[in-house]
Amino acid sequence: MTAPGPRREDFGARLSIDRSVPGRRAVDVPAWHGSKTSLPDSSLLRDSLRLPEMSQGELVRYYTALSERNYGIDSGTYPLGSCTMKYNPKINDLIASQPGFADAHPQARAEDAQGTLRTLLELRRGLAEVTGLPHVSLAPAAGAQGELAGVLMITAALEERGELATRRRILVPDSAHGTNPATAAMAGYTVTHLPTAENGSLDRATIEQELDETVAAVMVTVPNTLGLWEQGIEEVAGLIHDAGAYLYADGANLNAIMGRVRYGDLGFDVAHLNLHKSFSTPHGGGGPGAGPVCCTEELAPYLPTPVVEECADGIVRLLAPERSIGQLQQFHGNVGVLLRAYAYLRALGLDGLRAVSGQAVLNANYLRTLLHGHYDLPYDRPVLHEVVFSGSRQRRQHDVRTYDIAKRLIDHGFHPPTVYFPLIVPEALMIEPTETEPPEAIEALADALIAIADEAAEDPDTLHGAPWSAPIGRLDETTAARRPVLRWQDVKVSETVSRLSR
Amino acid sequence: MTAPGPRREDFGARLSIDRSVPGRRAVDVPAWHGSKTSLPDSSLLRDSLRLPEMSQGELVRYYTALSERNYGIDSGTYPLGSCTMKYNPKINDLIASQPGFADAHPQARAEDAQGTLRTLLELRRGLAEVTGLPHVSLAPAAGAQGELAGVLMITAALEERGELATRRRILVPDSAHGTNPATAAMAGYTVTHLPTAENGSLDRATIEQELDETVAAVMVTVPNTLGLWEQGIEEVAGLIHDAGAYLYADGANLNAIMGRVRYGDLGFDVAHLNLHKSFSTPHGGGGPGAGPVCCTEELAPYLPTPVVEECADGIVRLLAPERSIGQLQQFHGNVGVLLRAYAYLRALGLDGLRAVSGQAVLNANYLRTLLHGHYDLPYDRPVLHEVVFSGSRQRRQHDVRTYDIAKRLIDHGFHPPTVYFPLIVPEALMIEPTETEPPEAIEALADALIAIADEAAEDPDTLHGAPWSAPIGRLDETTAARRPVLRWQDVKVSETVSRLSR
Amino acid sequence: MASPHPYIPATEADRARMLERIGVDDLDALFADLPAAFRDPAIDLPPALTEPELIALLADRAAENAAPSRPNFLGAGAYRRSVPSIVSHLVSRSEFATAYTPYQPEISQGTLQSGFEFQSVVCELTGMDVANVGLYDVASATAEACLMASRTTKRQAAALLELIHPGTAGVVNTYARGAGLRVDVVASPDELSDEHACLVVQQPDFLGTIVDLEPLANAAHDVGALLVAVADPFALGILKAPGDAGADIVTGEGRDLAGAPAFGGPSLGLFAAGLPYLRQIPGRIVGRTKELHAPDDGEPRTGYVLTLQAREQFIRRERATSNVSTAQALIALGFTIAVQALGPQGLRQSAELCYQRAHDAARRISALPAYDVPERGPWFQEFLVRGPMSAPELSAALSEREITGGLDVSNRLEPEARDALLFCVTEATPDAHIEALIEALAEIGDEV
Amino acid sequence: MASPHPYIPATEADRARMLERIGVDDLDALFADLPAAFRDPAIDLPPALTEPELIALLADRAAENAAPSRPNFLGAGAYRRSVPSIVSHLVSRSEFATAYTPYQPEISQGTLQSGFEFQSVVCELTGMDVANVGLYDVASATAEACLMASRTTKRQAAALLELIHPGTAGVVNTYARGAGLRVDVVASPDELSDEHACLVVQQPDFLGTIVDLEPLANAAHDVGALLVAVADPFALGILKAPGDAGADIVTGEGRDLAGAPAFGGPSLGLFAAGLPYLRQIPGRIVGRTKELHAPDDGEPRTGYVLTLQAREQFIRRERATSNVSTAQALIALGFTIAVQALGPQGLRQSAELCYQRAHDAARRISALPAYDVPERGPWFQEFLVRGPMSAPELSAALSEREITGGLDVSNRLEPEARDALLFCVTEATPDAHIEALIEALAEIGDEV
Ligand SMILES: Cc1ncc(COP(=O)(O)O)c(C=O)c1O
Ligand SMILES: Cc1ncc(COP(=O)(O)O)c(C=O)c1O
Repeated sequence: MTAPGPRREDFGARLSIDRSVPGRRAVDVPAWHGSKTSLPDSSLLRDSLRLPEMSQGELVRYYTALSERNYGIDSGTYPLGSCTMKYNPKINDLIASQPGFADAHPQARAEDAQGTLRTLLELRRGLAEVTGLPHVSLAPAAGAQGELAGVLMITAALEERGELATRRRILVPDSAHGTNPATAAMAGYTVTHLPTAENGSLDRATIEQELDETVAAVMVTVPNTLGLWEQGIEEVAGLIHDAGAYLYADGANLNAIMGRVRYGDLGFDVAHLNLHKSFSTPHGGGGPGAGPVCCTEELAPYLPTPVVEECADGIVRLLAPERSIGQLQQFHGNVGVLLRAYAYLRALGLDGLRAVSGQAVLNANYLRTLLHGHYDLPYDRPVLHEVVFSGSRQRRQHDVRTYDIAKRLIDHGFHPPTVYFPLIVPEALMIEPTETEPPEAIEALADALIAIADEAAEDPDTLHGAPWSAPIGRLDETTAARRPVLRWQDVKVSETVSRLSR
Repeated sequence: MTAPGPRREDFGARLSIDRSVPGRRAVDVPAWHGSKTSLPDSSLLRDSLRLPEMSQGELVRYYTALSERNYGIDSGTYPLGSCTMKYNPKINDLIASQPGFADAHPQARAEDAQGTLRTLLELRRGLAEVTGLPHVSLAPAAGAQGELAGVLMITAALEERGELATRRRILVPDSAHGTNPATAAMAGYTVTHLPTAENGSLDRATIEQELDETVAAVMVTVPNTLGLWEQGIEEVAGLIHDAGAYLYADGANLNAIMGRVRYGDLGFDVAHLNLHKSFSTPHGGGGPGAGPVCCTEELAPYLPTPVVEECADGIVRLLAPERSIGQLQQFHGNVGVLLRAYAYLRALGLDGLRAVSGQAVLNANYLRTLLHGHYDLPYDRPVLHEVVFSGSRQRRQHDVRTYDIAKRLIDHGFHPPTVYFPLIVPEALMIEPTETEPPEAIEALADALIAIADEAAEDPDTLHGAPWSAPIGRLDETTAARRPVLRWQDVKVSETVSRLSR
Repeated sequence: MASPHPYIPATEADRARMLERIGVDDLDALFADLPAAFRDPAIDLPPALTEPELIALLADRAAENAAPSRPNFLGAGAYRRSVPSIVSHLVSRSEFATAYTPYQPEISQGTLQSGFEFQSVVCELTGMDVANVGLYDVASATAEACLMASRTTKRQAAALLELIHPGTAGVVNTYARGAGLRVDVVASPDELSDEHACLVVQQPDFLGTIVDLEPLANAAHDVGALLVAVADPFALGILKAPGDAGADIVTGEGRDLAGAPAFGGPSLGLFAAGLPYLRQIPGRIVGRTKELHAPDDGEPRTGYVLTLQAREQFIRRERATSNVSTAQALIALGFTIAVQALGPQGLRQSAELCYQRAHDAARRISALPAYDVPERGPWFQEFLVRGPMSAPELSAALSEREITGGLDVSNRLEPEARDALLFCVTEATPDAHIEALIEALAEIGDEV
Repeated sequence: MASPHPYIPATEADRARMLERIGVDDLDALFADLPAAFRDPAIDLPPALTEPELIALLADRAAENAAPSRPNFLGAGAYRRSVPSIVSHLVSRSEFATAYTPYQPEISQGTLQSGFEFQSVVCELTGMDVANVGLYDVASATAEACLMASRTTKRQAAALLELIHPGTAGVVNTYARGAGLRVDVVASPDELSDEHACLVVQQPDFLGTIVDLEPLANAAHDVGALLVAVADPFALGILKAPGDAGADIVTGEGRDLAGAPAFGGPSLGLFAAGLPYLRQIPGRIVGRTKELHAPDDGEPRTGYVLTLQAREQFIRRERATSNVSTAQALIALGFTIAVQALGPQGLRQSAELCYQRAHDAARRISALPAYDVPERGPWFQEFLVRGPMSAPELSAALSEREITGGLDVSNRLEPEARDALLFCVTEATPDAHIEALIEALAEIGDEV
């Protein structure tokens, strides 16, 4: 039995500004009873400001309703490959929001911030242990900024060696995350793409061929974005060093190998980590994150400022390495995220970190096994933290795209995996369950994907139209890009335009 | 276009215990490294304990999902009559959860709890001002306990007067909340019901007739549960006092008259307030609340313990009134709720309180006007904080009950009003918008109720089957009561039974 | 009315429009029924504060309490617990916090299903058949238990075994007075007679001692009375479930497992009983049921409702089992989550840790030259300490050293309590606080 | 692997079952690809802590920072603000906090619609046409602005007007180095040439002075350069929108309006620009659109998506406008809610209150015998103080009195800064702190 409810509200059409009523307000500002200073010349002042006017209760309802139109890790399985969507322990948030930490001023004297600084120092030491790279700057605000730091450190080293003018190329595998080539370009390098071999690792021959005195660095993601170990990377490291170049580790996938193998031991010169991924700080709908950069003794002088150090007087201070590439943030990085990562590290210890990587890998392989045969598996071998399937068969046989499969998964109550990445896998479905999903959830996800594969054959239109049960139906992304409406003002303008053009 | 999603999960069938996997856990307990004391004799110890075993992430998801199956004030309009569901300012929660307040131990010396005690003292003073009753105990945990306190104070006073043996009756209007007669009974009195006159106030003649030397007290709700002023209550007070009885105010509806008229001035001897209603502390899904009891000089010696007082040495202390009826709580009441109420009082001041009562009344009358003619209005006059319609017409003409109307309102996105109360209104729809609903919300609620009235005529089955869009369909309350399943254990038992009986 | 307050949406313009629609000239017209003689009295309230002012004021106030970091060894009914961090996060979700009693089950499954979880957890802990969704606090729950025992046994007296918390005894007395119940405080079950509806015993007792409930249950049952056990739900992590020892009704205080002591409240009264008493239980009860109609896509699904409401005041009015209406639902939710987060192992380990730490601290204190820890039998987390001076003097000496010592119980009759303070150490008492205490006691001892 | 950690659900039994299904003997088999020589190295980490231990450790750590209640007059890029209380409540809702970049718009409308709100708010405040959903912080946003100016003007130098925050200048330098951009610090717009892609100016400037942007915009435009204004969004509550003064790009720091200073981060870089630069903007942008298919019950509804993604690294790779991916979405949400809670009146009043309180404090300090408050023009919330001793000495003297004075700027070249501390007073600086400061300064003055 179903009967029609009243028409569903077009919630997205009513923004705060559409709910605004002149004169309403959500908070009061204290009055000033002291003697008054006249304001600066009116030419320096604004006349008007358009912002919504709502009562406190209305505003709370609006954002509560918006939150209910969002899916987070606490809503269910969120197996975005490469993003490591794992459970975010609430204790981390509570710790970071303690007034002693939260109210610390970034310009405070070191003596007045020893609690924060000592915690950062211990995080730094922990990350050095875990990566096998002894020097660390916690400054980068996210992975991409960590990459930029690492590449600029290589620049600085090359400059010192007098080879900067000649070494203008960075080699990047074709499976790399987009930030890698983008970073190389931002740092002024030309990007050479390295093909992936059939086993899912780098093609050794091409590397050997490309490695010459024009190469500044090779950026490798370990494990790579196929969820696979980069075979022979320790030997490749030797080749790279022999050629006078540096080896950079994109450590966004550290979670697969934490406690089991270390970038430093393998011959990497520099690496960044994604604490919001491997170390479980909340992703926040797109940040804040933190992307510490870790390096060898050789590159340490170039680390971004600041580096946290214990000084001879026992005080922990923020210092600038002697030939630092400079600052990346106005202050000292996303400290609140770093505190959370520290809490995570301390909650786990070494055994815990190994349990994390072990279970993450076990979960990915379990999923790989359960889905085996239902979707194409371009690199059909045991994986590490994630597994990349391809929807090619569904595309070819039933005109169902990976896009459709992803949308249909929403109807099954799951957040879809990463799609169309890595670029080398056609119709890619990149699935990373993480260690915090129970086996039951992995089984349910596999069941849903298998049911969808069946549906692709039997009833492809259901997939083409999906999702059916989300707060909103499939959205028109093309028009969004073609006729951009990017703010309230535009809404009014475009509504006026469309009214006039009727 | 709609297509079937996968079958909706039977979420309610999977309790924590059904999700339990032996060995999982959500928190770790520190190990004890000190010297061990042997445990008491095993005859004093338990062998086993059945509780769910879940990882932290699973438990968080389970309760997050449960929260999403709940509707609160932050979800939308929640016009439960008599319950005063108004916006709960978040600042109140933040204040009460400050460690200085939250960590205070109830057995602390007064000197070590002056922050809490001074705040309670000021709340006490504020409530005395607002009610015009100079003495207050903040101890009662909710309205009903405040009532019990008030009635027991009357008992104590009568005892002192030597009239307890004879004055065994309490008069309670037939429109009263169920707690009033239940309280009178708990306090050992016989309840005599007073009829409501046609104008919605007490029938003066009956009162005069009933008032004799067997009457201990009259409990009156002001304004009453019809949302109406109790006409001539100040004169009735005189009659009651002349007859040697006491006049009790159920102040659960104080929000209608705050800052405008006071129980003490009208001749009431004792009143309780519902801070979780009038003073906007969150209702918490059914508490905690706070129900302070306020009284005249005469009844002050009997107030429940403790009463907060400033002593000659400037220290604020919790004291026992000399002939107190005793304690109501192991400690000092729901202090956290009292702190919230204080924050609310201070955020408003007198002007704010008057704005609250003014807007609450305006909103109720606005709704009354908008719905006029669409539903029967047994007491058709301006109302105070709430308005009580009747679904009698719908019942008679279309076989649609108020129950159906309420359920259908859920499909329109509203929490239904209170139904079937007060008992004197057949098919009652008791609606209290409160001052925190914007006019737009009241209009939308009226529109929905009007649409439902139309639907009752045109398509009653849609109402009979409602709600259609809630997380779950209409529930079988009869079977729940007839074959009670009240805990996990029962689920197993009843499932076994039903399996065996197949 | 001035321009709107942030808590009130309607503006002057809104109000004008609404008044016009209603057809009255001004707001006063809507208050016309209020007696003119008493309208708009002078009311003396401090002026309204903006949010920043309010925060500042109440931060100052909070700072006037003893600092939360100050070592504190008070127990006696309120215990510092290691509450799992997820509790505050989940309980503050506004769907839970800003709802009311689940009168409309279809949009209140969150409150209802958690209520069912709560009842189940309380039954498991106490070893009883049925539980309600909670009452105000342990004391009022115990008072309700006495009333219920009186209703079911039709007897007009309740016996309290001596070592019950004075606050609990106080509330029993208050409620009993209304119900016309006599309350006898008894030193031993031998004093029970067939006038007694119940024997109330606290586990552990007020001085911290673990009680063997079984003989007490037998003694009560021998005279046809019920055994009401007032049990610490945390201690039940290791102690025998009172139901298994023969209790008929079990009450308890759930506040500390759900959050901070908060100067005693919000509290949470646990109430569980044997199946025979089901229809006599006070307060709300959640039951499991199904949808009336199967949805399109299958069988009727499972849901939860308030049930057995014929016991309650809003239906039964003066014949209700209790007048209770609003109770402590949100605290019950916190309690449920905390207990489930700890789980069966965690609750046991945590209670054991509490036991070990308290005993260790007691041992260290008794090893100090001038101190004595008199024992009264096996105990859980509270112990008596006698020092080299009177109890109030010792308390004051500790206070001078910024330590809040145990509760002064020196005026009690129990011989062991004479001159003693009742100290409490739990799993959550910081090590540093214990060190500070031992040092301070030693110092004080030296100085005498 | 031992028994599971609370963060990891799978038990030993689960693992055995899974391994069997996968068809391997043990977990090691799945790690077989890892080079044996480097497997399982010694790693020195402190042992795992349980939750209560972790809480205790980090509470102790937090207490090693200066007490939050200590008077503090630091500003210089991080300001104590009266953040509306609803912000922390809403931002901590886990649907927001535990989501990621909204790749799947149908179940991410919360993040997306709030992103659209954020862009709108930033445009209104800055007076610009378009904004992204935020970058890391003001400094990196300003660096990106320089790169963008360079891309659009095809020029290889950026000019920074002297009084820019040193942290911002530092980051511009770091980014410029990679991009091969020259950075010139200029004392006046007269030093601009047609080599400059942009002139970067901070509003208010590093020493707190309000800048007249219009002549600077004209000067920049005269040489074909863009004006990049680095504006404090809170000060924009009263100051002219940089867009209205001719700025082409506006950046700013949003952290303080969203929450606590948190030792500088998480921060929030605001980034807005004129419409001509739309396709050059770095970072994510949210756009409004409709459902592709109309639902049964009417017209296609409105939704939000990430748009103009052809600018971004994950599509355009080495030709992207920036490498930024994860940014600061949750802080942007807090910022949006805070600004909308204040509303147009509240933001203005709050900025005015800040202005008045700062000026009042400055006046009182300058009235002290031994003190001087040199002014450099109209200013907002920061002012220079010269005392009866050197700046470091004054700072130390205040520190001794448990007061954190202004930032030592005595080594700067501006004559007014010589020997001075840069004090900050905002709407949220407690009155009592200001009193304490005045008293301490007076005392210090007397003692000299
Ligand atoms: C493999 C890889 N590298 C780099 C990044 C960039 O990290 P961030 O988003 O923190 O900048 C990501 C994630 O976005 C990633 O998955
Ligand atoms: C009029 C009236 N009186 C008394 C009460 C009882 O208050 P409480 O639920 O706080 O016990 C209520 C509400 O439940 C009420 O509406």
